[in-house]
Amino acid sequence: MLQKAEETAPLLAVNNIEVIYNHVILVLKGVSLSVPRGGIVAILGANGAGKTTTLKAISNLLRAERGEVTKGTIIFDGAEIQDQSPSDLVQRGCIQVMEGRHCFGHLTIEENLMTGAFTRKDGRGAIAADLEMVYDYFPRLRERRKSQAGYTSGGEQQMCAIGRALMSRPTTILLDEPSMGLAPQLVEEIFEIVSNLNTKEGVTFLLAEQNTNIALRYATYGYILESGRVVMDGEAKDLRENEDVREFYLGIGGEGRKSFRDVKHYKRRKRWLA
Amino acid sequence: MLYREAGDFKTTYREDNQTFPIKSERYLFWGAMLIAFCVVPFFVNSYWEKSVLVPLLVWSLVALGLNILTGYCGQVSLGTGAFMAVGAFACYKLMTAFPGMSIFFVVILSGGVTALVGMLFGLPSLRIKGFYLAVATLAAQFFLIWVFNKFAWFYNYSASGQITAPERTVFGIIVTGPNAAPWATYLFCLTFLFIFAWLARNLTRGRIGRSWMAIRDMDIAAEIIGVEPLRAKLSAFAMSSFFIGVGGALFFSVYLGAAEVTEAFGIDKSFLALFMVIIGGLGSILGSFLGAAFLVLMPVFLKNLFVGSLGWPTDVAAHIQIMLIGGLIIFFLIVEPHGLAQLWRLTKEKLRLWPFPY
Amino acid sequence: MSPAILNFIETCLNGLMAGVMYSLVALGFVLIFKASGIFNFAQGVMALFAALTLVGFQTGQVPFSHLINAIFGTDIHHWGGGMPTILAIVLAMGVMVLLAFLLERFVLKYLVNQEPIILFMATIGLAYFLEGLGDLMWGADIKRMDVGLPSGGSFWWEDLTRAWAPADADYYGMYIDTLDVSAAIIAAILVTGLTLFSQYTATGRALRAVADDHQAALSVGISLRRIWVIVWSLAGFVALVAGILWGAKSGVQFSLSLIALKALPVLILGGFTSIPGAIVGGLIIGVGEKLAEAYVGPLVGGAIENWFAYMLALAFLLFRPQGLYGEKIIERI
Amino acid sequence: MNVHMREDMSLHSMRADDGIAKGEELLKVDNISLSFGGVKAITDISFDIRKGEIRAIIGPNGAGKTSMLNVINGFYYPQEGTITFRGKRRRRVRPHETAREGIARTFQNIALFKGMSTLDNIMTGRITLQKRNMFWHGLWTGPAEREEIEHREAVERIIDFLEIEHIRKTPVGRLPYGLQKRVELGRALAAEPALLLLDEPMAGMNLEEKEDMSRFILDVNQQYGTTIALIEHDMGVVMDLSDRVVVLDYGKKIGDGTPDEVRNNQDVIDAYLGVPHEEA
Amino acid sequence: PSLSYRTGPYAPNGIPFADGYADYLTLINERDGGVGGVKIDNPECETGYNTEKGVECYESTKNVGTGALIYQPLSTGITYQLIPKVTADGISLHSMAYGRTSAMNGKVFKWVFNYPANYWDGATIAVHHAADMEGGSLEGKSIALVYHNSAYGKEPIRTLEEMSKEMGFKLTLIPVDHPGQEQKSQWLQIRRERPDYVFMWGWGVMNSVAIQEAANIRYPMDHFIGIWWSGSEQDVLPAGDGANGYKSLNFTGVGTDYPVFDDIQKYVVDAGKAAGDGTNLGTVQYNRGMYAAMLAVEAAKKAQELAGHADINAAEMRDGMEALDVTDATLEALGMPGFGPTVSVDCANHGGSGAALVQQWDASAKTWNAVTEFMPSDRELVTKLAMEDSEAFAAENNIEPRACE
Ligand SMILES: Nc1ncnc2c1ncn2[C@@H]1O[C@H](COP(=O)(O)OP(=O)(O)OP(=O)(O)O)[C@@H](O)[C@H]1O
Ligand SMILES: Nc1ncnc2c1ncn2[C@@H]1O[C@H](COP(=O)(O)OP(=O)(O)OP(=O)(O)O)[C@@H](O)[C@H]1O
Ligand SMILES: [Mg+2]
Ligand SMILES: [Mg+2]
Repeated sequence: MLQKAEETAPLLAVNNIEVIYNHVILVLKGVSLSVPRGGIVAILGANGAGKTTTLKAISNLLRAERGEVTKGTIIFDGAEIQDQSPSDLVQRGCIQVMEGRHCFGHLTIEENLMTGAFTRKDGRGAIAADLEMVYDYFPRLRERRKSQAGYTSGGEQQMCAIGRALMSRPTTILLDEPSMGLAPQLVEEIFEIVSNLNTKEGVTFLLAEQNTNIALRYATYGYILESGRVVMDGEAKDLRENEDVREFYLGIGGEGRKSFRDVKHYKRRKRWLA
Repeated sequence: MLYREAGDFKTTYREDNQTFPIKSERYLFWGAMLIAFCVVPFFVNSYWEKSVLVPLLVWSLVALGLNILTGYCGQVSLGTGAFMAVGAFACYKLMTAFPGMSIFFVVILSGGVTALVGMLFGLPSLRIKGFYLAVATLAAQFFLIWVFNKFAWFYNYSASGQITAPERTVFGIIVTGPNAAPWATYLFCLTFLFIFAWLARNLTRGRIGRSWMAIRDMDIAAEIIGVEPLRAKLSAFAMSSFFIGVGGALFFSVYLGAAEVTEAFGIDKSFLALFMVIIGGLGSILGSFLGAAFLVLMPVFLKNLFVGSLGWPTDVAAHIQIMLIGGLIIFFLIVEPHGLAQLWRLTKEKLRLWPFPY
Repeated sequence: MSPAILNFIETCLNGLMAGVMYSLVALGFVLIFKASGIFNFAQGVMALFAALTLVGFQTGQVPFSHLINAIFGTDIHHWGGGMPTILAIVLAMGVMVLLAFLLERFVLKYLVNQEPIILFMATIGLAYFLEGLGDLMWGADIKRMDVGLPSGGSFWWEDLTRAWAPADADYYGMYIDTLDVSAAIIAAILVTGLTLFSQYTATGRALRAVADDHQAALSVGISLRRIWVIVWSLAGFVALVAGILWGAKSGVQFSLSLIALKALPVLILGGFTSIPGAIVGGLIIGVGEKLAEAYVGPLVGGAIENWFAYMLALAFLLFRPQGLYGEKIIERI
Repeated sequence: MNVHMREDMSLHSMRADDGIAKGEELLKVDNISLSFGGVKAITDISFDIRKGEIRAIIGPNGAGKTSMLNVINGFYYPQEGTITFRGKRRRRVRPHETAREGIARTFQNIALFKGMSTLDNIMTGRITLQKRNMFWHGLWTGPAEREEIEHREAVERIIDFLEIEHIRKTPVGRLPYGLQKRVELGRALAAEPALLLLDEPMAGMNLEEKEDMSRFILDVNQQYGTTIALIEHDMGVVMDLSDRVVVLDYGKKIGDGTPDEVRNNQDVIDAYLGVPHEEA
Repeated sequence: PSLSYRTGPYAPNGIPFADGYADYLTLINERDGGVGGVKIDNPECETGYNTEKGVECYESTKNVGTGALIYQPLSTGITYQLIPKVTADGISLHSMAYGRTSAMNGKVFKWVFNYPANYWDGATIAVHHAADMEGGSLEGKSIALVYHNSAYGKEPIRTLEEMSKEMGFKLTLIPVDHPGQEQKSQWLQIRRERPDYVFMWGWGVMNSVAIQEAANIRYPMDHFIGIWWSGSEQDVLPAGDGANGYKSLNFTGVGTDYPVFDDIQKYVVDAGKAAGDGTNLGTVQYNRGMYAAMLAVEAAKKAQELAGHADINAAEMRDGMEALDVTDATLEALGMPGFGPTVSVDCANHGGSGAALVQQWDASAKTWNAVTEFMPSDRELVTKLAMEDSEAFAAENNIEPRACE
């Protein structure tokens, strides 16, 4: 299944990385994945599987959490990037939208968006145009542009975080749970934006998502992580057809979608053991 | 494997709530206590007493107190020096006003007086937070020191403004004044520390401690959960001041023997105590001891190393020593921002995994 | 006007001037706090260090001479001749930039995303380190700071104001220290410049972002390294200015670092994050404490300035917990 | 190991008992308006929550759902309107007082106490139920210890119930998002509330975890009769679990009724659901 | 041992003193081969002017070698700390012109010496000097006391209050809080009230700021008189020319115009054995340190004489100190004629003669010049006050004063 990804030299390749927090907690136990140029790749997996950790390892934000990559390599655009600073990466076009929003609470929404353009050198005009673009995507933000981000609602903050990343005109976006806390309508919209950017501007996406259903609808390729290991990967459409995935991630058992009222009492999980 | 907890299972919640849940740790602790109470007193001389042990014990007590406030309840305070002064002056006034009272109760009462004063100065914490509060506590620091310096009643109108601890006894054993035997002052302080460490442990492991920590970690959420901020904060201020007051009383009566308020309880004491709890580990009882030990012993050690062993001129040695202490503080923070206590925990975790790296 | 009123005005005026001097120190705190959320305890020591370095260069001292002498048994202290003040200032500034650089490289880099109190502690470590280093480099003796700023009471002003009082009154005119006047001018320039910088440049915005959330700032591509070097250099520059002015007032020696304590009430009154706040806070504190000392002090035995400043600031905080101009503390759940 | 809830292991010993029969009004919100400076977060909203039901609050982002919960537990003071809880009208209370009256909640942006372990976090939930004062705690041995153990037992039941035994002693800061949400639920449950407010309890969870969470919520509701108000963006969950739904939009109420009514309400579809909710 | 402080806020004063003390002892060792053939061991211990470190220093040095003979604690705070301790340990403490003034009462303070002068002596001398300048009477004049708001600064208040009653001058008290960098209010007050004299009990940075401020308000500097701890080069240099004419008390000679300095240059500095870099010679604090060392050496000589052997112990040292009698002839013989006041100590009086001189700063030459001879203090008054205080201390601490004779 991996062959296809290897044919075109991947834009981003993660080779067998291990991540340790605090020198003692081993979280990733050899994760490899590759993201082709112009692709949308989804990382799926349960809570604590290590999705966020993987993304942070790529964008080099681990150090700030006292974590480190102890093994393996990460190659972006032909160069090893473990030793680069996150800002170098952003300059090279790879930006991360962090899980849990992380807006700058004391800055207004508009200032928050403007920080996204920090690394840009293409003049005020272009930045202003992009600002308009973000506001067009998220009209709600335009209404709240002068509010301090700390006081806005959870969903507004999430939009702000995504808009902020868009402001840097990235070529690659690492999206960590973009749908979290957003109204269903907006979730659709966000994924529309993703696919738009992807097709029109060739932006590459790597996204960690709990909403498997929608993620697999838009992604081209998917990886499933369980406790720090990749247990399965494949074309999105293949994954959608997979029995296990259907049962555990899409909730479609043999007899179609179950109501949440009817799920079994305390069923044991099935784990893929790698 | 040096350190194991495997095979040490708890069957009751009571056992699980123990201070030292792991057997080997428990033995280690009681062993250490045995040595501290029964062996050390026979060997302590006045140098060890006055330069190392008593300051260590007293500062541990103070650090413990500050840790309750700053480490457990999250209220950064820079008024420690002044609260120590309250303890010291309360102690002095009580000693001189009631010469017959046992010094033990005098010290406890001094703590009580300090607790009241601490609560008073803790009131602003209901509105003021973080570093704003830290700086605001300096108001207490400067104001109280000014009061003790200003009103001669506090130092019994002595011409010099100094207070000198008269000789007092416990069970007929002299513990204050110049004629106190090293072992006596040592044991006196150790007893206090032991009692108070136990008290601190009890307070922090139950409901009270949790309400403090909840306020520290997220005060709004804590309030919504049902923690009453007024009570939690004021009780932390009171308890912390109580400890610090007792520490101040011992500091003056047992350790220094004489003190002048501006010099003995200046703002540098406030900072020193804060260093101790941060270096040792915020929100950790063990950390209070480690921090106090680090900051009391390190200078003595460095001094003896440089001047005593290497024979450097005292001033060069002193300058380098200051630099080194600064450097070490930074170094430890880089290695483990959560203090020596956390370092110790991580070491244990590593030992547990030993010989595997993780 | 009666002398009593004139005296009152004089007290206020001098309070304002004293306040400006405090503000100069407070500014350094604000800069760093605003830019990284760090409460920089070392600001006072940085002022001392900057001043020591400046004087050292100016008078041509050999750094570390004491240590060198102790180790090699030599006897050197000056390398002969000093250097022009301007050059010395530039060099001292260079040292402060170097310091900022080293600091980022060896300390701050490892403390990204730590809690504020941890960073605070690190700056305390830094304060110790610099204190020892300053003494070791330049010696602990007291030095005279002379960069050619005028000082002493202004005759012109004294004569002018004497005429305001009735001719028969026992009045000598108002006093104002010319050094303070220069300080006020310098402070005004500094504050304007820094405010413009932080309000209207992308870097200024980035500074505030970093203060809010290190990790998020990293994630949008703000280079913490660059930001930190910039602000610590700026803070070094402010420290140098404060060091020059305070040094001219009281000589350059260890106690210079204690001026930080005078700046703290100013800081909380004005708000940790506001540059204009530092000035306004300074003025309020300055006037407040001078008036208190002059009119309340005699009633209670004097020397109340120190705690009064803190109490005044505390009183303001009870109404505005974030200081006059500080950013509101966000409370939302 | 399959944990079964034994009926006698009651989580709820008190509070549920307040003379209000199931199905009667537990909480009533009348004409609440709330604004911040120029921003109107809530405009003239009224609804009620009946004892024993699961009440969902939905609406687009920034509609004022979280603000509504904040008003209910006293964190925000509405400019207008009143709230009646268990028959008592109130306008201004401190949040810790509402907690004492039996309202517990979870938060949208997880608000766990990061420095504490899971166990301690959940124990904190019982703070309003513990009575021993500082003196006894200082002594520990005796009443305080007895009380602690008593409450510990209750908490252990909750831990069992939520299947988080293995992380009992882990500092919560290290837990993955989903588990943190679960711990937060545990903390709220520990208070044995009469009314439980859940703010997006399932955000950031995958299907399996949502199923688990749904189970927990239903169990709490069914076995102990705890009334629940929940905010959620996953329509599947909302429609399946809730008895009645309120829909907010821009601070206004645009719908209120059973899931089916709401699902077919045109206003709601326009403002929130977009396309009619698709199954799977 | 000498407890020195070469770091911290007061280092500028501490360094030259410690140098002077050490250099003189080195001189004795190098030139004379010690006292009576016994080399002096002077372990130095850095206190940073900090009480706890002082205690640590005391404890760490008191048993060095055969045991410490005498302590020079160099800080009022540490002195107070050590008074009970040395009494218990039986080691003499010499707090030269600082520390507890009432320690001059040897009946109560057997082990503590504070000759040649104390603060109260200083206060009376300053007043007398002012009176001399006014032609004998201070009636109707006003004196402002600018003091460090601490125990030390408050020392002269009692004395001055007594004297103001006696001599009819008006006394204004102006405290300055530690550290004293900002004294605008105080000097505005002085400027308005125009006291005829300003006395200063300052320390550290407070001194230089005060002198600077005084110059700024153009206060006549020769009417501004500081205690000896406010009168070193370090205090006046930062004020530059403005400090010209400022006066302070001192109890040693100034400058290097004494034969003994040749010896120090020869045996100590040129031999590379100086404690400092040799540039401090002749400064106020250096000379003071030397003087203190000289007194210690003389006391040791006396002690050897009394004990009849060279290897004296602490108790014998104390006897020597109590029998100390430094006359002009002694000073002459030591190569320091007129360097300090004569000192004669007895059982009851541990305070020496109490004499001091007034020196004045010459800013252009950057030197201090003595403007008076050593002036005696108002011993009667001082003794009276000291008795009151020491008796209170004795009562509080259950000390039975010695009989003496
Ligand atoms: N700072 C940290 N220190 C220690 N352990 C951590 C830290 N951050 C994460 N972990 C651990 O790493 C593991 C993986 O966490 P991660 O956040 O990457 O999971 P995730 O797949 O993103 O989960 P979720 O879906 O809940 O976001 C978890 O078990 C977590 O406990
Ligand atoms: N303390 C406050 N200060 C200013 N504005 C606020 C405050 N609290 C809420 N708001 C504003 O009120 C509106 C409603 O916010 P609320 O958090 O209730 O939305 P929500 O319905 O929970 O949205 P989401 O689904 O995105 O969480 C938002 O626009 C928000 O910006
Ligand atoms: Mg994640
Ligand atoms: Mg919300």
